[in-house]
Amino acid sequence: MNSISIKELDLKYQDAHVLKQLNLNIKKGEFLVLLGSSGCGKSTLLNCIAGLLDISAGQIWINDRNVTWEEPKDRGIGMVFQSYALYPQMTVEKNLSFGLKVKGMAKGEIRERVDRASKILQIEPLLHRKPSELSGGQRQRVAIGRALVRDVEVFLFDEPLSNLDAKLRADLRVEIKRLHQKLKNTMVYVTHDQVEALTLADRIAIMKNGEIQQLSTPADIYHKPCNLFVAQFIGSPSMNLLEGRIVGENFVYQDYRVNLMGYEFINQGDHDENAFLGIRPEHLALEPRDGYVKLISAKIDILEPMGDETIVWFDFMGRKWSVKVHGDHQLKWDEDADIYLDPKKAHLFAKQGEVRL
Amino acid sequence: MNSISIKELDLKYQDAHVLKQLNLNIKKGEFLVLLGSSGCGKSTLLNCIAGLLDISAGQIWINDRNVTWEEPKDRGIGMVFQSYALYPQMTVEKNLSFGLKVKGMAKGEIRERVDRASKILQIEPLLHRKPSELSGGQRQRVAIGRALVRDVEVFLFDEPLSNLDAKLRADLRVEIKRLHQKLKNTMVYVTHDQVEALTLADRIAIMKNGEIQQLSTPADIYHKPCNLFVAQFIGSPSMNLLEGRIVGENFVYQDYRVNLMGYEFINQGDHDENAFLGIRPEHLALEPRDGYVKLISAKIDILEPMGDETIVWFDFMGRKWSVKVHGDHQLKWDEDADIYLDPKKAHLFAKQGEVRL
Amino acid sequence: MEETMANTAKVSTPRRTKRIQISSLLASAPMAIVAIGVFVVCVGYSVMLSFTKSRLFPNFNWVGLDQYERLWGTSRWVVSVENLFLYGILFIAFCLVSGFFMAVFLDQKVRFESGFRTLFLYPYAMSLVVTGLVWQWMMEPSLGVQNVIQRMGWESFEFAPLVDPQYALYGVLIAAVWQSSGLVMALMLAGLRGIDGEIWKAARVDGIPAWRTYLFIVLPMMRPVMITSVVLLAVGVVRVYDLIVAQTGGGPGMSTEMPAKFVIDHITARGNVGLGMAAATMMLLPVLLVIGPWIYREYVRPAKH
Amino acid sequence: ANIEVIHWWTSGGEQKAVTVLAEEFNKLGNDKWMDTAVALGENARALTMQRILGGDAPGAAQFNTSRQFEELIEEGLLLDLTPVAEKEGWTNFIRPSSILNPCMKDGGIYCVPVNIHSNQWLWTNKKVFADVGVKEPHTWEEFLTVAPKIRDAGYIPLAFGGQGWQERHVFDVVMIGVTDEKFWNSVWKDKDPKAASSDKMRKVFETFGALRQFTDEGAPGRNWNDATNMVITGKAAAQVMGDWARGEFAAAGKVAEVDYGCIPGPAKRPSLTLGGDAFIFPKSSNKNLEAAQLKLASMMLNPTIQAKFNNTKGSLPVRADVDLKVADACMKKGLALLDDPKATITPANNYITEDTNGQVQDLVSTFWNEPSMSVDNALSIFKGIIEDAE
Amino acid sequence: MEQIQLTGPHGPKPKKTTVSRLGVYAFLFSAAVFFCIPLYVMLITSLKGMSEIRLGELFSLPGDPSFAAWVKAWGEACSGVECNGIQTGFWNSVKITIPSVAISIILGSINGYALSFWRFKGSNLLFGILLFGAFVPFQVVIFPLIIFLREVGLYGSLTGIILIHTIFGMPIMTLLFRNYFSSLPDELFKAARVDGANFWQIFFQIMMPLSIPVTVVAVILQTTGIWNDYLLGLIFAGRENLPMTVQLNNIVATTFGVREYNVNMAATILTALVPLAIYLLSGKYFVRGIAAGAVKG
Ligand SMILES: Nc1ncnc2c1ncn2[C@@H]1O[C@H](COP(=O)(O)OP(=O)(O)OP(=O)(O)O)[C@@H](O)[C@H]1O
Ligand SMILES: Nc1ncnc2c1ncn2[C@@H]1O[C@H](COP(=O)(O)OP(=O)(O)OP(=O)(O)O)[C@@H](O)[C@H]1O
Ligand SMILES: [Mg+2]
Ligand SMILES: [Mg+2]
Repeated sequence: MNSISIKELDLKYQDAHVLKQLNLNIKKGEFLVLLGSSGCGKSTLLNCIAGLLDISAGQIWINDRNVTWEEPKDRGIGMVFQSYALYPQMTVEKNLSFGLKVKGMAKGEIRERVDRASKILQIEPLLHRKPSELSGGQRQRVAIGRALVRDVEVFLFDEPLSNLDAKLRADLRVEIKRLHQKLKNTMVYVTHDQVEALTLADRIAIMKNGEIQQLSTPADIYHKPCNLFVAQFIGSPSMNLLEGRIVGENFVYQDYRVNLMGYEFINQGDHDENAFLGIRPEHLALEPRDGYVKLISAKIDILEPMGDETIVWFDFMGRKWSVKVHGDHQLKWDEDADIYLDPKKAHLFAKQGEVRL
Repeated sequence: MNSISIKELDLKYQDAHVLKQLNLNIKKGEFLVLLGSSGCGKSTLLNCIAGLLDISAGQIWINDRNVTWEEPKDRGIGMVFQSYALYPQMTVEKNLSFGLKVKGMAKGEIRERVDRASKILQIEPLLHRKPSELSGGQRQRVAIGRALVRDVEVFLFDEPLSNLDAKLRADLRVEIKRLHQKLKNTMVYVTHDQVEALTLADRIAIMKNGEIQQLSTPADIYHKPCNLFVAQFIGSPSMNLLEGRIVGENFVYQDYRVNLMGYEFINQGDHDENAFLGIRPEHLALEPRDGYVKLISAKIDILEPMGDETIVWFDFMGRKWSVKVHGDHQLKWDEDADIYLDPKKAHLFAKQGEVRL
Repeated sequence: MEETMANTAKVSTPRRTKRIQISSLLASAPMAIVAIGVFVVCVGYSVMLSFTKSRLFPNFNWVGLDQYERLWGTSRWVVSVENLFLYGILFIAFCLVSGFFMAVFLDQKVRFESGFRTLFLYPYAMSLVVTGLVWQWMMEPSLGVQNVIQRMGWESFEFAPLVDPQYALYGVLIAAVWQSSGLVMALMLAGLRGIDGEIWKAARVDGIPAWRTYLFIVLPMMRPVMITSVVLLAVGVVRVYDLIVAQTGGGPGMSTEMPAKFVIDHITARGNVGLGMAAATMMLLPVLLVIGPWIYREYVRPAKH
Repeated sequence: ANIEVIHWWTSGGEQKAVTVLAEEFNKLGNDKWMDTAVALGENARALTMQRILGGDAPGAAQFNTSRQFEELIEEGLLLDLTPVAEKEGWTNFIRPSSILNPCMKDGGIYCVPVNIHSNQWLWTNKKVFADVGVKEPHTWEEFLTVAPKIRDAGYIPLAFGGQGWQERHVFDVVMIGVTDEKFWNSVWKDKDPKAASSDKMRKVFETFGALRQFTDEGAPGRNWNDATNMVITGKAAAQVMGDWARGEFAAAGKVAEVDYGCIPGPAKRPSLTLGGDAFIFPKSSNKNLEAAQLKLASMMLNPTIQAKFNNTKGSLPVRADVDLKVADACMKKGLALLDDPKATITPANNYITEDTNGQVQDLVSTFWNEPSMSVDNALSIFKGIIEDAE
Repeated sequence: MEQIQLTGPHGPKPKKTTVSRLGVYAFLFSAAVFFCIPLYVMLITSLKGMSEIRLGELFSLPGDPSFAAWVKAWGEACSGVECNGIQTGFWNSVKITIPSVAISIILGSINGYALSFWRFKGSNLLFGILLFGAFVPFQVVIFPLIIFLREVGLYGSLTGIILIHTIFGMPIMTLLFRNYFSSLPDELFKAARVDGANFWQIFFQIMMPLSIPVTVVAVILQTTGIWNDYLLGLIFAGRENLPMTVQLNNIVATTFGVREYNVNMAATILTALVPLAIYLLSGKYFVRGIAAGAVKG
């Protein structure tokens, strides 16, 4: 059963066609993350679902009801914004109860809901403060609370964590995840932070220029990106790329050839075409391992120690290559190192059309 | 030889004592990162070094010259700001050259310097644009360029990347590192992002409430935090903590005891006191390994897949515990799992004073 | 593409492309009525009168462009228009400059800032009628400043612009600037306070002297404030009447006559509404030509980002 | 019904005078005078017009005896006072007839003149003339010969107020002084362009222009009373002003023909243009109001009220059978001239519209303030104005 | 903690009174003098007797200060038959100003709100026309307005004059509020809509409480304008409601009468007191409000 269903959605501004014939079905209780770079139309899509933007064509169904023409309040959604959008002049309690009061709900019921939400979010001691007296994280929680009290089926989040600092972001991420496991609502979550997307999502929709590139589980997206854009977009540092040609079982570039034994092609059979070979930094190694093949040896350009692991950067055929190694590795800048790769973990993309092979 | 030397620096605002008798020596060519949470006085310290704030007591030496009373422009420093602070109505070229022109430098010399800086930063094609026509990353580079053309010994950065999105931040981080390796200037870099601190710094100064808690290399800070605050502050997710008692060779909590064989105490000898045991998520394992001891078995609370690795969260004695495992690990929510730890990688802090034991 | 189009046909397209709440239309009704009823219909009516031979009262005896012919043959009108341009340009320029300087100096963390601010601002509370009268006195040669300073021993001191047709307009200008520059100061001060503090720090590190920072960096950043100030001042310029009547009555001779005064004199005391309206229409023209495009560019065309 | 009266009598003496009218009217019982005073004639008149246009006409409103309200009569907006006028015989006792003329249109009478002011006076400070040792001038030629001497003696020969209406006022006085009634009428009444560009007219402009050199630098923008004050205090020798200036001398405690002199219209044959104030009564559908309006109109011409009012205001009554207690030497001079039909001249604004009047004022003012403007130029503009006048 | 002995420059930089600092104060004080002189002249003149004024010593202190002129201006000066000073018009002015200011601000803020958050087709054009209206000298439309008010039966009434002030205040008020509301985050509005608040609920419960700073500016601009208005009040208010400025003008302006300058000045200052009081009371909110409303494009 679909909780949200978007059919042939089109959205144009005067001069820009932002969403193009977009179809998307979101299952009940699913946590769907919309991921994409800035300006790709994520917020626009979310606003369309919420009914805050007038769409140009298409339909939006929520809980099997066509809500295309409904007011936001009648769609059974709650929304959390990037800037929190708390009502600055109201206390936290008022912020939470405003929507309910507007609806004309009984006092007792309002009280109950506010209490429940504030217990879930642990903001009870803050109920009588104003937003300006809260820290970023607390504000964010109140913003979530405002959606919570409305007791809706669908939660929409528009980059709810991007105004927070790294540490807080990590903490609240876990809290949102926990909230989802507790409430089991449908959640649609917009972000441009891939860590958030990967950790939170049941499924991720990767967007580019108003079109969905891949809609799949985080593992799929990470391990089987459907095209070069997705492959490059996900993963930090980005996937390393090599341009060459597939000849039978081998990937050939310049004088080198890499045996592709073990790679699962989508289309079986013989391949002979120009292609990109992609490999994630963590699937490269600086020492020989089982099933790994040696790629090349190169000079270490930069070392980025990150505590438990270190990223080693090389200059390789005009591109920056990165390799993730364990933090205990003793390496020195300007030294030469051998790079090994695991062909089973590699990715191949056709040069033409840039789709996965 | 010290490039910057801060002696007994005190800074008070009307109501707040922000920096307290602070001493800090920064070596020539060193990349020093000031790390701390919001409001701890990082920017204040940086502004004192730059001469943008009037200090209350103490001295500041730059390149063995007492510059306590000098104007910012005479201190031989360049500064890069969080909001970039580019002059909005001037082209990039003017932005870079304005300070030099004001100084009365010869045209040819200005041209040369601007050319050099823009080559280093690869902003040559942008020279005739205005800041509003640049992307965030490009603006940041121009801001660095403005410091670069001044040909100074010391670079000061105040959270130069925190206005950028995650991907760009990672890219520019590498560029700044490369710049440092190329220029070999002294750099003082303020951030509250520990990844930046760990990857960039030669040494990190961790600040809290206007005092430096630990000043050491990233590896030291990460592997040998000098107190509980530093231990908790660095690492993501935070270090897991257990409260208990050291009795001889063992750490005892409730009915459990962990053998501490292999832990390097700072003070040798017998220990018998209340203490915290800390262990980083990546030093825990969910399967038995060499040298690891079993801690407990617990139910999996949350799974955070991050592509190459997954963070597993447990509820353990009222605290959230996290374990970092490889991304290929197949785990399920709500299952029980055994947790093993490596005592050599553990950290012990006295309950009294919270310093490392 | 063709196929997808066929598929989409099943998915209905919203009929109503906009969901406007009735109340929002209702709330905009007064604005619509005023904008159209007053500023379109009434102005149109007045423009129509300019093609009639209306005397004391509006009537509709059409005379074509006669009134305009007479208007541009009237030296008082021509002088008024010239005066308005000179006055308007100088007034706006002086107000901006002095307002900016006052704001800059007040921005130097001075003591008694709020005291100074109130002092600079209070003339704005005085009606122009009064402003004109007081300044008339002060510029009167045998009573005012000139007399006082001459008696203090500086015999050759001269400051009596109002009695000289060549300088009278500048006398009016002084009073007008006195009255309005405080408002500009307040606007500019607000603008200064809104500028990112890091810009200042960057300029200090670059070693740019404060005055250059203000002039070359901060001032260009205050474009929005400037625009607001110019709009407010320009509204006052076009309408300038009270001050003239109170301070000079348009004299000496025609030297401080203004178009608004021309219009009012003709539709009241002189009982020639047709001519007055022709003059009024001519006044609207530059407004339409100069301000119109600006309004269009700034407010009508752009959609909210 | 109560009757609202719009007028511009807001200064000291004027207020007292209007209060006489109000109190006397209220004494008649039933109806009350509702006062709406608005400073400055042009403002008050404009208000009346706008109120009529807005359908909220006052019961009565002050105008000058001139063509200012001609259009109101033509539009049929004013109450026809003919029945009362005929009954009371206004045409018989109101003198001179020029003061009633503007009220009449096609045989009907539409306004009530209440007072007369004469314009052509040269007020002098006797002490100054004695001091300089010259005689007071009785023609403009004489003035121009004595003025340099006065100036050389350190006095300002002519106290002048440089406001448009004052400049125009002096111009008219000069015009009558150097020409005659016939010429006056051919310009203003017959609007004869030839007269308007004749040598006589040239003489007028030349004489008027010659006066510039005898004023002081502070003249522009000066109020008339400040100029009068210059004569009173002996800074200046003389001022051209209407008979209302008398009040200033009186207020300063000066005695007519002792401390100060008054010379009627410096001219070979002195004559006066007579202006005055008149009330109009807008038509209304309210019969009670109409009755009150007629009552007020009639009352304003009542001889005792005329006496009381004009005594207070310092102006001349519109009828002869009135006892003027306050008449001093100067006022008596005026009254004497008033009784001589040949010495009274109809003012220009009885013949020309306010629009034309304004154009003339603009021209005079420009001419006065721009010495570089040639007489030829001024004459040709003047001719154009007179040609276009209606 | 042992204190290290520091040699050489240490601690805060010694403050020197620099030339530029002196220059700043010199500028400010001379500007202040320039701004004060007219007020000074008005004040001392109002305290002098007429005979002293005739001496022409504009700047000299009154030899025998007296408040007689003030008393007269307030309660005794005549304007025509009635001699009650300017106090007669005071309450009329209050009656006109308060509702006019309130209504024009309410309408302006509603307009600004609708223009910022509830655009409809043509709303920008309407606003453009309205803004153009700010530049239309009101004399231009005086005749049609008189006729219009006559037709709806409001000419010469309190309602009529309030309506007129509202009309002429609307352009600038709308501009002010529109700019302010445009600077508020769009998300706030969206959040309220998701919460189910309707047009008016969002306006009154969310937007209004947030617009205090601009409202202060609006109150100041409008009060100054309306309180000092003479012409509109005279024409549209009707006999019963003539504002204080009409009396003030009757006292100050005269063609043939004698001028009592001391009373003029006293009356003038008295009339200006209300807007001045509002300036002083609003103080720093004014600048703050301008920053919030007028400055943003
Ligand atoms: N009101 C508008 N008028 C015209 N274009 C708009 C408008 N709002 C957004 N756009 C354009 O639509 C595109 C999508 O915008 P949207 O806000 O959905 O991006 P986003 O994916 O949310 O980006 P971000 O991560 O920066 O929030 C952008 O190119 C933007 O410029
Ligand atoms: N002008 C000031 N007046 C009073 N207190 C101030 C002022 N500027 C900063 N502070 C206070 O000084 C402390 C340190 O501020 P600082 O800006 O140095 O923090 P920070 O470490 O840079 O924080 P962040 O990461 O948020 O930039 C804060 O508690 C702040 O409130
Ligand atoms: Mg977005
Ligand atoms: Mg900071």
